[in-house]
Amino acid sequence: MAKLHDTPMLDELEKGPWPSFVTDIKKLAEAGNEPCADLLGQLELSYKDKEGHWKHGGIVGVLGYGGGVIGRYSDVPELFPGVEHFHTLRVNQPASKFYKTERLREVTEIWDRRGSGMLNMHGSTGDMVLLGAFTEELEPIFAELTQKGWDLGGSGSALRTPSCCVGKARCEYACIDTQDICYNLTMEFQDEMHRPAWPYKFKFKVDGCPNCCVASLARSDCAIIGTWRDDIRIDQEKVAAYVAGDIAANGGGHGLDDKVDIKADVIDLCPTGCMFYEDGKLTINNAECTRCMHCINVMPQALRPGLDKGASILIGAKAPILDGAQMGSLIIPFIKMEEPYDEFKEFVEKMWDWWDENGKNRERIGECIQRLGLSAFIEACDLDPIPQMVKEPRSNPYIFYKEDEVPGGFERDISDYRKKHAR
Amino acid sequence: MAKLHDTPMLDELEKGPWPSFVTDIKKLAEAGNEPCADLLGQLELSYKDKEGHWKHGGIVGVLGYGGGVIGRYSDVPELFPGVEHFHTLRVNQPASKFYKTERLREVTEIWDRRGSGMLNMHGSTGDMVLLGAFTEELEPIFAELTQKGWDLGGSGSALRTPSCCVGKARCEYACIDTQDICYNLTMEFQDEMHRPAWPYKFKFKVDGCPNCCVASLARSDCAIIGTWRDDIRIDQEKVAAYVAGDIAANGGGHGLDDKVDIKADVIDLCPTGCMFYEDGKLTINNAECTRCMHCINVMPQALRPGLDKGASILIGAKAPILDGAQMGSLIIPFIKMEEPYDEFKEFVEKMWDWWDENGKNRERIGECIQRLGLSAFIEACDLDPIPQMVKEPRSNPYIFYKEDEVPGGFERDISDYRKKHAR
Amino acid sequence: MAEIVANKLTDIGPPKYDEMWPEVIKKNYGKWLYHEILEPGVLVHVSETGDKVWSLRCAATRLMTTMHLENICKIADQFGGGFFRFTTRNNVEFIIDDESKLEPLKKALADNGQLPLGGTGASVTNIVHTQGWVHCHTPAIDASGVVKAVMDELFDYFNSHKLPAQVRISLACCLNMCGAVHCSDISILGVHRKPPVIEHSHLDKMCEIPTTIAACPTAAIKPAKVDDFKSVAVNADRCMFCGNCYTMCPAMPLADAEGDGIALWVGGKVSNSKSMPMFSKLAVPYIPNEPPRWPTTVDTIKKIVEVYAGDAMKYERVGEWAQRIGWEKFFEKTGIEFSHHHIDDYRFAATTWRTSTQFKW
Amino acid sequence: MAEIVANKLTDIGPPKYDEMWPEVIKKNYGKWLYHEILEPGVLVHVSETGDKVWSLRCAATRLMTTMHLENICKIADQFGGGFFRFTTRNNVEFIIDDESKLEPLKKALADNGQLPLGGTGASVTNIVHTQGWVHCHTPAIDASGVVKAVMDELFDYFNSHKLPAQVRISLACCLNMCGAVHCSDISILGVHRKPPVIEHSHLDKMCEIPTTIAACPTAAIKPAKVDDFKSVAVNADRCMFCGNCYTMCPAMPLADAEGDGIALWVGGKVSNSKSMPMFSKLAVPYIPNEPPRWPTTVDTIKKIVEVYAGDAMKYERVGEWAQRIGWEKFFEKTGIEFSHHHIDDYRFAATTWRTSTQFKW
Ligand code: SRM
Ligand code: SRM
Ligand code: SRM
Ligand code: SRM
Ligand code: SF4
Ligand code: SF4
Ligand code: SF4
Ligand code: SF4
Ligand code: SF4
Ligand code: SF4
Ligand code: SF4
Ligand code: SF4
Repeated sequence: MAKLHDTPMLDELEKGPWPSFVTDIKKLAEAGNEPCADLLGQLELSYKDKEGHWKHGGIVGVLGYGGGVIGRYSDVPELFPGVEHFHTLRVNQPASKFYKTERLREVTEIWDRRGSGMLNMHGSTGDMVLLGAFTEELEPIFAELTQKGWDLGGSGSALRTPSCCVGKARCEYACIDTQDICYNLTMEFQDEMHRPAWPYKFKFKVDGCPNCCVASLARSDCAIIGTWRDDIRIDQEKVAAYVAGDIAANGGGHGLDDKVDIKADVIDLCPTGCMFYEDGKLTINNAECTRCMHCINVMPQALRPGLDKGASILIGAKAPILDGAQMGSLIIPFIKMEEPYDEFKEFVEKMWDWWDENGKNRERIGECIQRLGLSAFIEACDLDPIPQMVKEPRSNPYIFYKEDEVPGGFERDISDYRKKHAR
Repeated sequence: MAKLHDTPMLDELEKGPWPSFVTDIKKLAEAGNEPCADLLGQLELSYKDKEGHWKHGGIVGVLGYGGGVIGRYSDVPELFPGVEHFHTLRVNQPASKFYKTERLREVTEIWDRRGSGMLNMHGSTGDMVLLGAFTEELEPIFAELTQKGWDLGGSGSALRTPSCCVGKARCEYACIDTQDICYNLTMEFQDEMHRPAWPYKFKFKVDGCPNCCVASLARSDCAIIGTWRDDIRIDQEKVAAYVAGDIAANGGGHGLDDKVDIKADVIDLCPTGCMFYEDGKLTINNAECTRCMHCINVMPQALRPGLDKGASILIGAKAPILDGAQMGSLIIPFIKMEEPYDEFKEFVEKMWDWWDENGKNRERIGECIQRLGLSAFIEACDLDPIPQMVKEPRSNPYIFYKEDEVPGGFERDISDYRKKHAR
Repeated sequence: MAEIVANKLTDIGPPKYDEMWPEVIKKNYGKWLYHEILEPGVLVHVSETGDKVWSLRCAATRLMTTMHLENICKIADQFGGGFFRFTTRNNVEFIIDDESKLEPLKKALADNGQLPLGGTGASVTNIVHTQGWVHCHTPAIDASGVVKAVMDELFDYFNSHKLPAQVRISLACCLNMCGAVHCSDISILGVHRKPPVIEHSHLDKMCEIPTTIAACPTAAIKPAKVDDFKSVAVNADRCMFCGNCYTMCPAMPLADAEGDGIALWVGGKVSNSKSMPMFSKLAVPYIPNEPPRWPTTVDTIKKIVEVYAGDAMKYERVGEWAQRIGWEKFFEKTGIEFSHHHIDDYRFAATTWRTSTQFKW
Repeated sequence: MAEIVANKLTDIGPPKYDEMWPEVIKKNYGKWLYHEILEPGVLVHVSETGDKVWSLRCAATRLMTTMHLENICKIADQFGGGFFRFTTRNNVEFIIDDESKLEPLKKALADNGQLPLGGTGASVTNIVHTQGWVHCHTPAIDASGVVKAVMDELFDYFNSHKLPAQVRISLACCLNMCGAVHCSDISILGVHRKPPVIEHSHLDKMCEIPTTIAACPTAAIKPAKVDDFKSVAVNADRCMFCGNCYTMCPAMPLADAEGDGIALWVGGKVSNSKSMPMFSKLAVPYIPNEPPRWPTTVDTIKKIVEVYAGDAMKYERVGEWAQRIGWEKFFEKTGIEFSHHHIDDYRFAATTWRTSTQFKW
């Protein structure tokens, strides 16, 4: 039976309308789960000390994989033996996190038996994070998981678990098959995921449209974002219905009784000023539209993305360590994303080759591009420089030239110069 | 008699409606001025060679001053002996470049006699640049100039000649006495101007209002720019006249028959959206106005700057060498500028002290601030940090703290830490 | 068991997505026409086939037990044909294709008590967060506890649509920013404020000295001999408490009860709607750790949300609002103090200075 | 003469400003109420005293002889009571306080032929420029000749008000940018494209080696022994042709007929009106030197001005226009080619990348 600790501070977190993780964990502890009991005990101590109580992770893992497990040990194990070891396993989630309960129970059953019963649903990268196992359980857990058809996700200097938005499965805006792309890349690059061999980590995230519901643009080294290149589809009757107030604005996002003010909410907020509403007719100058999604978001029944769909690829997003946070930079404005995604994968291989060759230890691809220049990167990827890649051209005059770009080359003879110009 | 050279290429520049410097110089050359003749000759050679023909400037100057003269020698003196020496003297212009012909002739008379007769009216910093003297003439020219009440301007790592816009002398927008500030600073800091003693050059420019007609914000280490802090004055009758089309828009800047479209040209273009025109009345939410000048520029007869006037001080503008070009950064949002400008001068002394102490050789103050941080600079100037100094707060999490800002200080004992946290 | 381990499979990848899909999702894949939010937390998506699905989004503590997950599964079994999903912000979504189940499901959720509806439309949805004191070794703050305290206070904005636009709050417990809080409307970030304390007696054994030195972005770490131990010294003046040395070297912990706490950031966004994505900017450099309910943090966030809610225009995200009114007005209206910590001094610092006479008093 | 020199005065400063002012300026100092541009080049300012001054702005070659200046003085004596001024962009302004002199003065200017009226309002005014091959030692291009060629072609925009807003053109003959071209609507910049050629036999005599090495912003210069001479070597791959080494060391000239030429920049502004000041951005990285009339440069500038004139909204400066339509459209509309040179790779490069899906085809 688990020893239950006094947790006066944590108990305060049982109050209030938001669901309480404390209440949840307590219940499992009370049901006899020792790691849960000790987790609460150690957490209470952290609240008292205002300092965490986990040691720096040791190197633990499963044979054959270089990642997927994060080691963790308590620094007060005598007080909380149930969490003396508290390693996590990152289990690769199904794309966009749909679950069949039957299959999910395969995982929880193993976890109840061999682990702490605690999970993160989900980790920030997207994995199901099984939180707290003893070292000796790692191999069996892994083996049982794979028997059931579940595998680990990435960690370390490897490909990390790709993730994606709900996309075409339940969203009318999706321009690409987010799940299939996510799954296909995951399967194609299993080796890259499980056997860290790069300068640092690398993440793919797949968003169906520029709304970026999986935050790919901010959180993945390679963001694949659905878009289109023909015209926004307009249903003028529905436009009229919106204007008449018959359909709620923004899919009801401001309440079902909220109406569209076509001028204030749509025309005036279009960032490019390319929309016009005259004589009850909405027109869009699509050549000026930057496909920001705003008008479509406000009137989803009247406006739809075009039909010639594909993705924009943005490279280099990451958190701030070391050189400051980055967002993804537009590298490929438009690429068709059709199974088996060969064109895209060719690009990926080129990108990785370049990074592998040039990246320093613990240098993300985005930082590597910052250090060596966007031009060097796009050249390595066999892409042509186009103005879409930048917000604006350079404003400093420090332009590099290669020797073969300049007639006569770089080699000059000072005596030739002095023939014309006395010292 | 001067030897006139063949100048077939330069002759091409005598064509066309824009005044021709070639025609002008030729005339003086034809009148017997040898430097002018040889200047054309050497310039023609440069046009042929597509390379300039001046040597790197030697160290020449006048006794007692460390600047004001730029040395220059021809690298083809045997061909063009008249410009073998072609040193320039920078003569400090009168503020905002008004001239009394009688006084200007004092300068041209000396220059005709002892120099090349060529000038830049004016140099980019603002000086009258006397272009082309032999070394032996420098001292006499300088002596004669000062006898007549003219002095040299700055060069080298010194204060450079301050300059200013036409201001209150002929502009209704001026909020400060640009000429007096310019003159006062020039007189106060004569020593700093003539005896280079700093890490690098330093420039003052004084603009009467945010239109920046002397480009202070882009071209001076210290830009003094007139502004106000009360309300824009509105003459509603004149507003009505503009709306009625009785007064030309923008002071006739688009033609006298160009009318104000109050909505399109004023209200919609106000960058803060703080203007309203209703029932024939113009109102401004002055709390939101950023005094950009646009509305005043469009309707100068209806709108005027407020009455509580002073200046904004922006520090650090410069050209790109070495760290890239900078514009001035807002350091003092508002300061009263009243003779004898003591408060401002106190600031200047603090700023210079800091730069003098911290600046590296050939490091402009703006670069020094970039290297050491805006906070360090404003602290040295005894200014409080305020949000007006930045466009936006930092977005990276790399915040420095000083030891005394953190309770308990920085010194800690690892054994205390280990008491709570096992290794 | 040894056998299972010996025969273990590798590189099989995750289950294929469509195995996890209810029939109605499979059938209408790529055919959705539009959606409508019927009430906070309740979405309906309409397909060109005429089919409809109702999605009921419920708050979830992302840190959860198998017991709680089983509860969720049971509800899914009962109403959703054994299917459900998690959102990218760790909410749970029950999906049903039969309108008649809507009210019963709502009732079941209400009965459960731990699965409140909300997080749709112009609301504050779930807080994306990280491990905190529950698992990680480098946190300056807890994660789940702070999230709970903040969401209790903002609950009213979770199950309503009364904000000008969606407000996305994120939390990361250290500068590694696993919550990727660099682009959120409001970010809660755990920060250290003391340089690492160095365990000279063990450093050489526990860490690789060259890698440790190389890890420091400001070159604050130098090799040093202390009491005859090969170790390192940190130049405290150059340390900006990023913790990167500790990541490389366990003999250099940063955590400190008095030093650590919370920095608040505002005005980031990820979506490309209207404005381009933006980074979050510093609002409050430091708030002490105040477990268990972090009242100063909670109050400050509430204040920001309320000022924003009262002042912003419809559809305007926090960052768009701050940019429109000007950051000087953001500080004035929220009453947050501006300090030298707000002035950027990192790599692109100069691009944040105000190179104009345009400002508001 | 020796006596004059011996007794020379120092530190007397310039003449005081008001000595140079006509009576009407003194009397109405600070009292001006408004102005009006009667026709291109002719301004009237009205004072609250009821006084008026007419200012006639004439193009000037800033590079001029005393002879030309004397011509100007004579006109000023005849019409302006012996007073006149130069503008901050090197134009000449004759100032009169008597309307009856207006037409005679205009006629005198027309007769002179070298002082055309213009440069006011929505025009292309005089080009601010630098020394070029007429005086400086580091130029990559001439200054006065290029200015003349460009203004001949744009003359029509100088003496009219037909542009959307003022267009300010500047020229600097090398990267030192004495013309401060970094904030102009259109900038003409002399650029080198070959690394310095090194005079090893004299370098040690003519230059201080450490200062020379320190001068290079990219650390491309290293000490080297060449043919037994103490000298330096330049890593050509790292050189971006800034010329800073040559400023420090005459034994490292950059000038080269084939390497040198013109880069064109667009979209800068200094005024705070509407938008905040902006830097100029690269339009054309390189155009060869084509003396005497630089036709490619002239044509490209004309094209930019015309496309802008036809496409921009009223009051919109070049940079505001480019920003509104997007730089991708700027390149499309002007037909200027975009190349890898346009992509920033200097210190703030990352801030110029497009971190959004928003773009135009
Ligand atoms: C578990 C997880 C946080 C969570 O609570 O969900 C996590 C946990 C850790 N992250 Fe992370 N990161 C997690 C998602 C992220 C994300 C978010 C994302 O992927 O969308 C980021 C920001 C995006 C990015 O990749 O930059 C992130 C940026 C970092 C960084 C900073 C990397 C950088 O280049 O700036 C580090 C530091 C490092 O790599 O040394 C880091 C390091 C760590 C380590 C391994 C701590 C360390 O110093 O070695 C953490 C282990 C904590 C633990 O005890 O479990 N973690 N980490 C997330 C992974 C779960 C999953 O697989 O689903
Ligand atoms: C004469 C003048 C150009 C002109 O044609 O008008 C000029 C000429 C020179 N400038 Fe300049 N600068 C002149 C105004 C400027 C300006 C404009 C201004 O003051 O508004 C700038 C840009 C603003 C600024 O201060 O940054 C300017 C930025 C430079 C720089 C780059 C400084 C930097 O920090 O980026 C250098 C390089 C240097 O200092 O080594 C420089 C250097 C030079 C030198 C001394 C060349 C050198 O490498 O040593 C030039 C001598 C040319 C000659 O033979 O006459 N000159 N220089 C201008 C001074 C005349 C006067 O006193 O009125
Ligand atoms: C379910 C979910 C995707 C998923 O795969 O799980 C989702 C689903 C939808 N999003 Fe989203 N978004 C989801 C995370 C996001 C994120 C990611 C994040 O916050 O980390 C973003 C980027 C946020 C940002 O910019 O910082 C996001 C930015 C949007 C936007 C753009 C909002 C804006 O104006 O900037 C829309 C458009 C809208 O709301 O009108 C949108 C619209 C939608 C729509 C209406 C799409 C549709 O037609 O079905 C969905 C219902 C929205 C709603 O809740 O009101 N979704 N959405 C995610 C729900 C998270 C949650 O539990 O609350
Ligand atoms: C005479 C002069 C000042 C001087 O001390 O010499 C001057 C005089 C006036 N300027 Fe200026 N500006 C003068 C150089 C400038 C400069 C500096 C420059 O170009 O290097 C600027 C900054 C340009 C920039 O932003 O790049 C400048 C930006 C303005 C503006 C703002 C324009 C804008 O919309 O951005 C105004 C307002 C306007 O034109 O409506 C203005 C307005 C004016 C007014 C109307 C002020 C007044 O009420 O008297 C004057 C007549 C304008 C006209 O020519 O149409 N002045 N003006 C300068 C004439 C230069 C020339 O010969 O052409
Ligand atoms: S990113 Fe676009 S396609 Fe994906 S869920 Fe969000 S709105 Fe739908
Ligand atoms: S998608 Fe955005 S840019 Fe395009 S028309 Fe709609 S609001 Fe305008
Ligand atoms: S800067 Fe302002 S005050 Fe000075 S001349 Fe220009 S408009 Fe007038
Ligand atoms: S000065 Fe500028 S900001 Fe102020 S009201 Fe006029 S246009 Fe608007
Ligand atoms: S943000 Fe920092 S403390 Fe929190 S989980 Fe990530 S690495 Fe650990
Ligand atoms: S915390 Fe960061 S800045 Fe400080 S010593 Fe460690 S690595 Fe360097
Ligand atoms: S821009 Fe360069 S070449 Fe031209 S005058 Fe200035 S320093 Fe000389
Ligand atoms: S030109 Fe500039 S970059 Fe090239 S070697 Fe000289 S100083 Fe260095």
